[in-house]
Amino acid sequence: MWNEIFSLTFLTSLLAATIRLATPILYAALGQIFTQKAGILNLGVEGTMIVSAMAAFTVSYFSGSLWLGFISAIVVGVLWSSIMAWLSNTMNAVQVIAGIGLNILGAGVASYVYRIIFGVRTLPPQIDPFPVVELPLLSKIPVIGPVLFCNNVPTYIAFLLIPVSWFLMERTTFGLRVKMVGEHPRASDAKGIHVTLIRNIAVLIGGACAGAAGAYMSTAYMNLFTDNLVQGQGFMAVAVVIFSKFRPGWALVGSLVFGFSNALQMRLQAIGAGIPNQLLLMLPYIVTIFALISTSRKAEMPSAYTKPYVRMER
Amino acid sequence: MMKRRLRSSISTTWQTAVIVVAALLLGALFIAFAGESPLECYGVMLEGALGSMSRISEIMIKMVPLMIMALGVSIAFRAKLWNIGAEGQMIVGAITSAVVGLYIPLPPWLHMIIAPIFGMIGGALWAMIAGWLRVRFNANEVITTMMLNYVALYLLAYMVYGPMQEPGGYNYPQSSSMAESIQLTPLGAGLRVNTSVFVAIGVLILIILFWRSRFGFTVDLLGHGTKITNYAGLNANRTIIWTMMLSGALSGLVGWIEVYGVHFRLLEGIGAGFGDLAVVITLLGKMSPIGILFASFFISALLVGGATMQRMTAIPYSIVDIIQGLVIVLLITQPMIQQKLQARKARGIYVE
Amino acid sequence: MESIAVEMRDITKIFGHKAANDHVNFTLRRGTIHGLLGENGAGKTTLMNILYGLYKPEGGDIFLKGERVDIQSPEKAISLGIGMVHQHFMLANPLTVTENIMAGNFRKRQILLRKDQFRREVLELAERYKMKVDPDSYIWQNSVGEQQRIEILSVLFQDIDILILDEPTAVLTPSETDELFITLRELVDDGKSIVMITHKLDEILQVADEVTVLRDGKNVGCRKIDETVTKRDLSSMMIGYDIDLDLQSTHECTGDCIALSVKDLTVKNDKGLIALDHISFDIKEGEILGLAGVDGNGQKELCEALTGLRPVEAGQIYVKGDDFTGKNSKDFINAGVSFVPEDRRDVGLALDWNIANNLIIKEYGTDAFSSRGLLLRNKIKSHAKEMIERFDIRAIGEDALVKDLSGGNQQKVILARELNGLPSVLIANQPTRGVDINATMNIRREIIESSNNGTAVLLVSADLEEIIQVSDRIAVIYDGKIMGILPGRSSVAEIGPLMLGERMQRHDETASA
Amino acid sequence: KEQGGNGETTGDKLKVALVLPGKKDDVSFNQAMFLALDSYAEANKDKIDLKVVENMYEVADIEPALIDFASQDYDVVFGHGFQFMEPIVKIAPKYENTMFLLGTGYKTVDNSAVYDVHLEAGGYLMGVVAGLATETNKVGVIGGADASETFRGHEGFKAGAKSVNPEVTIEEVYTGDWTDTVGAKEAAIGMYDAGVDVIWHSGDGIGLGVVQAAKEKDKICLGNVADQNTLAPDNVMTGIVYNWVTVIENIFNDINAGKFKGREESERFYWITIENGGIIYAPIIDPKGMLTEEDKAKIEEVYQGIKAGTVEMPEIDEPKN
Ligand SMILES: Nc1ncnc2c1ncn2[C@@H]1O[C@H](COP(=O)(O)OP(=O)(O)OP(=O)(O)O)[C@@H](O)[C@H]1O
Ligand SMILES: Nc1ncnc2c1ncn2[C@@H]1O[C@H](COP(=O)(O)OP(=O)(O)OP(=O)(O)O)[C@@H](O)[C@H]1O
Ligand SMILES: [Mg+2]
Ligand SMILES: [Mg+2]
Repeated sequence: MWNEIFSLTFLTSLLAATIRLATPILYAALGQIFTQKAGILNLGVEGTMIVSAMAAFTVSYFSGSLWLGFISAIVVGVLWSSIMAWLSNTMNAVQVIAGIGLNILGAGVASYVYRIIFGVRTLPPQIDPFPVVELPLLSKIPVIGPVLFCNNVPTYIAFLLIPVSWFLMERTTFGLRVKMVGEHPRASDAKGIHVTLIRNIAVLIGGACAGAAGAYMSTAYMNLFTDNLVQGQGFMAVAVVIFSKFRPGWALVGSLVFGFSNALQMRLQAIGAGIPNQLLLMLPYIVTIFALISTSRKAEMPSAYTKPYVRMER
Repeated sequence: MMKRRLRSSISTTWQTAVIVVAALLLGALFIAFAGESPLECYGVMLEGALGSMSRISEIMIKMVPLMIMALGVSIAFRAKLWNIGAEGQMIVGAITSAVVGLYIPLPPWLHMIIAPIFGMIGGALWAMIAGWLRVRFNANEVITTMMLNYVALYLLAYMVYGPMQEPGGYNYPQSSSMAESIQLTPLGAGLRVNTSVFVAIGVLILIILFWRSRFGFTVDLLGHGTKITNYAGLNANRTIIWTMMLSGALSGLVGWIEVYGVHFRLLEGIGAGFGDLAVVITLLGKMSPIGILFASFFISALLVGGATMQRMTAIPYSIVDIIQGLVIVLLITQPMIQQKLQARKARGIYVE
Repeated sequence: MESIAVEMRDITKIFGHKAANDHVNFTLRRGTIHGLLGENGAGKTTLMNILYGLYKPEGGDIFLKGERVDIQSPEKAISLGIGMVHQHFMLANPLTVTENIMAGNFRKRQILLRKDQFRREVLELAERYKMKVDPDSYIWQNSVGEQQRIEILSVLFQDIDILILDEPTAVLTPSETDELFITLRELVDDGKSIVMITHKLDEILQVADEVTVLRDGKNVGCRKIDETVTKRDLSSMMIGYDIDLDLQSTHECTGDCIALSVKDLTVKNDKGLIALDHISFDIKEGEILGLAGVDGNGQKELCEALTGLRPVEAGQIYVKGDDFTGKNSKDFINAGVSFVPEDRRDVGLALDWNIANNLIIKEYGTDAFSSRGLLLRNKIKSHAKEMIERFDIRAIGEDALVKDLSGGNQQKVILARELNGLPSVLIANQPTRGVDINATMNIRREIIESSNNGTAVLLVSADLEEIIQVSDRIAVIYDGKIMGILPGRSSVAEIGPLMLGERMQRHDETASA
Repeated sequence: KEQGGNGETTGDKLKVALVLPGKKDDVSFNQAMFLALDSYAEANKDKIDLKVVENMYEVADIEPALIDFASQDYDVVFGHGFQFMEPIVKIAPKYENTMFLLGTGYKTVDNSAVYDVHLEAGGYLMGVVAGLATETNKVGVIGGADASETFRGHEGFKAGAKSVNPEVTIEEVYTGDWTDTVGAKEAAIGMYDAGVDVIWHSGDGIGLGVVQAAKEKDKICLGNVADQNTLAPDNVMTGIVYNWVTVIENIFNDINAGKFKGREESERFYWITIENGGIIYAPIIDPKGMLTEEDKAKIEEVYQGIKAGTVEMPEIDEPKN
C-alpha cells in the first residue's frame, strides 16, 4: 500500500484531483470574500450554485455554446443573489434564515425548471464539457505540468481570479469601501459611502462567483445536471472564507486543503487502507476544522458581520 | 403595557398570515405552470396537514423534535453562539441513547431514565467540542458546528454499517430494534404520536423557566458580549461551554425521541434535515419559547401538508421545496414591514 | 442674507412617539462659532444629524446661503460643503489612519487607491493644523484623544464651509482643547462657519460667538456671547431653573483603614506591552484619590487590573488588607469593589437590554433577586424603580432599553448599579464624560456622598476640573508610571507638567501619606 | 376521505402505488422500476391504475405515506427501497386488504413480499468480464453505500474477477451517498490514474459519474441496471441490465390468482435473477478490443453456467429465498 502512495502517478493524480475538487469552492469563496467582508453572511451560496448549474447546463445544451452557458450562469447567479441582497440590505432580514430559505428554494427551483424543460427521459441529456487545454511547454513539466497546466479554461479563470480579487480588495477604492462598510456601516454612511449600494454589489459579486462555480459543476466538472450536483460545496466555500480571513490567497489554500483531503480520502479507500470508508469520508471535514483552528487565534470578523444597517438606529 | 403587547402580537399574526398567503400565491404560479390546479393542490395540502386526527398526529411527530431542537438552538443563539450543528448533536444523541437500549440490560423503567440522559450527554459533548474550539482557539462556531454535522453523519453511517449493525441484518444500515418495553408508547390506536409529546411540553415549560432562572440570565448576558459578561464577574469562557452543552443536550434528547419513538432503532437518515429547520424555527420564533412553539407548529404543518400534497397530486416533487422556501424567505420580511407600518402610524399621530 | 451660512426652520424629528426636535429654528452666521447647548437627550445631535443628512426630518426646511436645500444623505451634505465630527467616533478599528481618512475622501470617479500620495497629504494637513498623527497606525492603536484628532483631520480634508463638531472636547486634554480652539479660530478666519456641541460651559464662553440652547427638543433661546454672559445664565437656560455649579467641598477624609493598596503593580496592555510600570499607592476608607493623566497612559489597564479583569504581571493588590493579586472579577465584586468603566457602551452596559436587567447584572445571583435559582421579577422591577427614582434616570420606565437612553442617563444607570449597596472601593473611570452639566454635578455628588459613607474611591478622569473639585489627593499618571501624588485642591499649573511627564521630587512622602 | 390527482378507481381496477426513494429519471435503480411498472401498467390499462411518487427519501415520511395509500384502499403499494422495510412490517398487518411490496430487504408479513435483485450473480458476471478484459490486472468497483444488495454485488464482482484472473487486484470505493455523482467521478478518475482499466459501478447517480470519468480518461467501465452504452459508446463495454418485468408479472399473477397472501415466510420473495431472465448483460461492444473471442465465449459460458446453476457462487449472506 505504501509504495503505491509514494508513486509519482499517485501523487500526480492526487494533486490533479485536488485542483478539480478545489475549483468550485475557490470560485464561490472568492466571491463570498467580498460578500462577507461587507458584513453579509450569505449561507445561500449552495442554492445559488445549484440554480446556476442548471442554467449553465440548459443554455449550453440548447445553444451548443459552453461559454454562453457559463455567462448565463453568472447572470443567473447575480439575479438569484439579488434576492439575498434585497432580503439582507433592504428588508434587513435575518441573514442566516434568508440563506437557508434560499437554499431550499434554489434546490426546488433548479429541479423544477430542469424537469419542466427536459421532462423524464430514459437517458439524461448530456453535453460535451469544457475540454482540457494543455498549456504548451508548461504542461510537460513532471507532476506540476499535469496538475497545474492540464485543466479546462474555467479552472484557469478561477486561478486568475485570485490576483484579481486581491487587487480589487486591496488596491481599489471599491475594496476599501467594502471593508469600511463591513466594519462600520454608520461611519461609512457618515463619510458619504452608499452603504446599501456597496453591500448590494458585494452580494452580487458573491452571486456572480457562485454562478461561475455552479457552471463549473455542470459544464466543466460534469457534463450533465443532477439535483445533487452541488453537495455541500457552497457551505464549504463559506467555511473557506472564514478560514482565509478574507484573503484571496488563503482562500486558495483553504479550497486546496479541502480538495486534497477529499481526493486523498477516496484514494485511500480505493487502495484498501483498511479503514472503514465512513471514517475516511469524515476526513475533509475534520481537516477543515483543524485548518480553521490553525488560523483562528486572532481571527477578526468584520464588526458589522450579519448586522443590518439602519441609518436611523444608533 | 399588556394591551400594547397584545395589540402588536395581533398585528404580527395578521401580517404573517398575509405573507404566507402571498407566498402560496407565488407557489401557485409554479403549480399552474406544471399543469395542475393550485386550488386543488392547496386543498390537498390543507387537508393533508390538518384534515384528521392522524394528520395532527403526524404534525406532532415533526413538531416534537423540531420544537425541542429549536429550543436548544435558541439557548445558544441568545448567547450569540451560532450553533447550527443541532443536527449533528441530535445524531450523536441518537447514537449514545441507542447504545443504552442495545447493549445495557436495565429494567425498563430505569431504562426510560437512563437512555434520554445518555442522549443528552451525547448531544452535549458533541456541542461542547465546538464550544471548546471557540474558547480555546477562537474557532468560528458556525463553521465548526457545520463541519461537525458532516462528521456526525458519517459517524452514524459508520455505526450502522459497523459496530452497531443489526446482527443477521444482511448488511442493511440499521441497528437491531429496541425492545418494545422501552419504546415510547403511542397516544392512541393507529396514531404515531407518542408520549414524547409530554417530554416536549415538559421541555417547553423548563425552557420558559430557564429564561427566568439565574443561568438563563447569564446566558442572556453572554449574548450582550463577553466583555460585559466578564465585567459582571462571570467567566465568559466557561459560560460559552455550558451554553453550548445545554443547547446540544436538547438536540441529543431529540435523538433519543427519534430512536425510541419514531424509528425504534438507529438507522441512516435519522437527522432528516431537522438542523436547518430548527434554526429557521428559532429565528422565526424570535428565540422566545412561545414564539418557537408557534413557529414549530407552523413549519411542521407546512412539512406534513407539503408531503401529502406531493404524493396525492401529480405536481413535481420540487414544488414542495419551492413553497417552503418561499414561505421562509418572505416570512423574514415581516419585522421590516411591521416597522414601516408602525413608523408611518407614529408620524401620523404626531402630525395631528 | 449673505451673512447667514445655515438656516434651519421648523425642524421636527420624531423617534417612536417622542419628538427629539420639536419645530426647532436654528441659524448659523457665516464666519462664527456657534455653540449648541442642552441637556443629554435635548436633541442637539439629532438636529445636527439632520443638517448632515443622516436623519430625515418629519418637517422643516434647511437653507444654505439663503437657498433651500434637500439633504437626503451625508454624501449630499459633504457635496454641499458640510462636514461633521460625530459624537461617537466614526472610525473603523482594524483599518489604518490613512485608510480611514481616505475612505471619506475619494475623488470623483477614483478607482485606484493612491495610498502613498494620500499618506503624504494626510501628513501635510496634520502639519498645517499641528495635529500629530501616525498615518500608518491602526485606529485601535490610537488613544481616544488621537482618534478625535483623526476624525477632525478627516473632516478638514474635505472641502468644507460648515463644520459641525459634536462634543469634540469630551475626550481631549486641556492643552489639546486649547489647540483645537486655535484651529477652530483659524478656520473661522478663513471664512468657515462652525457649530460646536459641548457640555462644558467654560468652552462656550471661551470660544463661541453665539449659543443656541435646546431643551426637550425645543429651541429655548439664542444668545450672543459677551462678557456679561455667565455659566449660570447658560445652565439655567438649559435646565429651566438655577442649579448649583459649585460642589460644597464638605468632604473630608476621616477613615484610617486602607481600603485599597497597590504595590509595585506591573500590567501589560492588549498588545503585550508594559502598560503599568511598578505602580504603588494606597487609598483609605472614605478617601477619594483622583488619578489625572492624558488618556492612554495606563489608566484603563489600571482599572481593569484593580477589578480582576486583567492579569497582573508583577506586584500586589490588597483590598482591605487581603491579598487580591490574581483573583478574578467575581472575587473583587464580592469584596465590594465597584467599577465604572470608561467604555460604558461596550463593557459596562448591555445596550440592547432594559434598565432593570442592567441594574442587576452583578447581583442577580444573590438572594435579593433570586430564589431557588429563579429570578424574582417583582423584586428586580421594584429595585429598578427605586434606582430610577434615586438617581433621577430619565426614561419611560424600567423596561426602557438602555440604548435608547441618552449618554448621561446611560451613565447614571451604571452609577446606580455600582453605588448601590455601598461599595468598599469604587473605581470610576471617566464617569462624567459626555454627560450634561446637571447630571455631571449629580454624579460627582453621588461619588462624594458614597465616600462620605466610607467608600474608597479611585477617580480616573482626564478632566482636571473634575479631579480638582472632587479629590482628596491627586495622583498623576504618565506612561504607566505615577509621576507624583499631590494634595487635593492643587492647581492646574501644578498638575499640568506632571501629566506631560515631569516627575515630581517629593514623590515618596506624599504617596504613603 | 382524502382524494387527489388520479387517486380514484373505477370498477375492479387494481389501484397501485409506486413509491420511489429517488427520482424516476435517475438512470438507475428507481428509473428501471419506474419504466418497468409504468409499461406494465400501460399494457394493462384496463386492469391497473398506477400512481407514482418520487423522491420519498425522508425515512420519517415513509410511514404516513404508506398509511395514506393503504387507507385510501390502494390494492398494491410498492416501496422501492430497503428504507420501506420497517414501515411496511409495521403498517401492513393493520391494512390487510392492501398488498405491500418491498424493493430489497428481508422482513415480511402475510400481506407483504420482497422483490430483489440477485446482484451477487450480476456482480460475479461483471467481475468475470472485468477480470478477462483488464490489461493492467487492476479493476475497480464503485458503490454508493455498502448496503445489502450493493455489498453483495461487490462481493460477487470480486469473486468473479478472481475466478478468471487470480492475479487481479481490485480497488473498491463507496462514496457514502447514492446521488454523489461528483464523488463517484473523482473516485473513478483516481482508480484510472492508478492503473485500473475496468470499473464496474453499482448504479444510481454515482453511475453517471463513473461513466463520465471513463469517457474523459478514455477507459472502460461496465454499466448497471440499464444498458448505459449510449452514455459513452466508446467506453461502456457492457453491463448488467435488470428486467423487472418478469418479477412484476409474477407479482401481479400471484395477486390476480389470489396467491399473494397466506404464504410461508420463505416464499414471500420475488427475485430477479440470471436464472429467470431478470438479469441479462448488455451486448458486448468492446470498443478497445480488450476481449478475445475466447473471452467473450467464456463470459457467455459463465452466464449460461449461472443460469443453469452450475457455476459455484461465493457464500454471501443474503435474505432467505
Ligand atoms: N436614532 C434614534 N432613534 C430613536 N430615538 C432617538 C434617536 N436618536 C435620538 N433619539 C431621541 O432623540 C432625543 C434627542 O437625542 P439627541 O441624541 O439629539 O440628544 P443630544 O442632545 O445629542 O443628547 P446628548 O447630550 O446626550 O448627546 C433623545 O431623547 C432620544 O430619545
Ligand atoms: N433607539 C433610540 N430610541 C429612542 N431614543 C433614543 C434611541 N437612541 C437614542 N435615543 C435618545 O437619544 C438621546 C441622546 O442619546 P445619545 O446616544 O446621543 O447620547 P449621547 O450623550 O450622545 O451619548 P454619549 O454620551 O455616550 O456619547 C437620548 O435621550 C436617548 O433617549
Ligand atoms: Mg448628542
Ligand atoms: Mg452625550
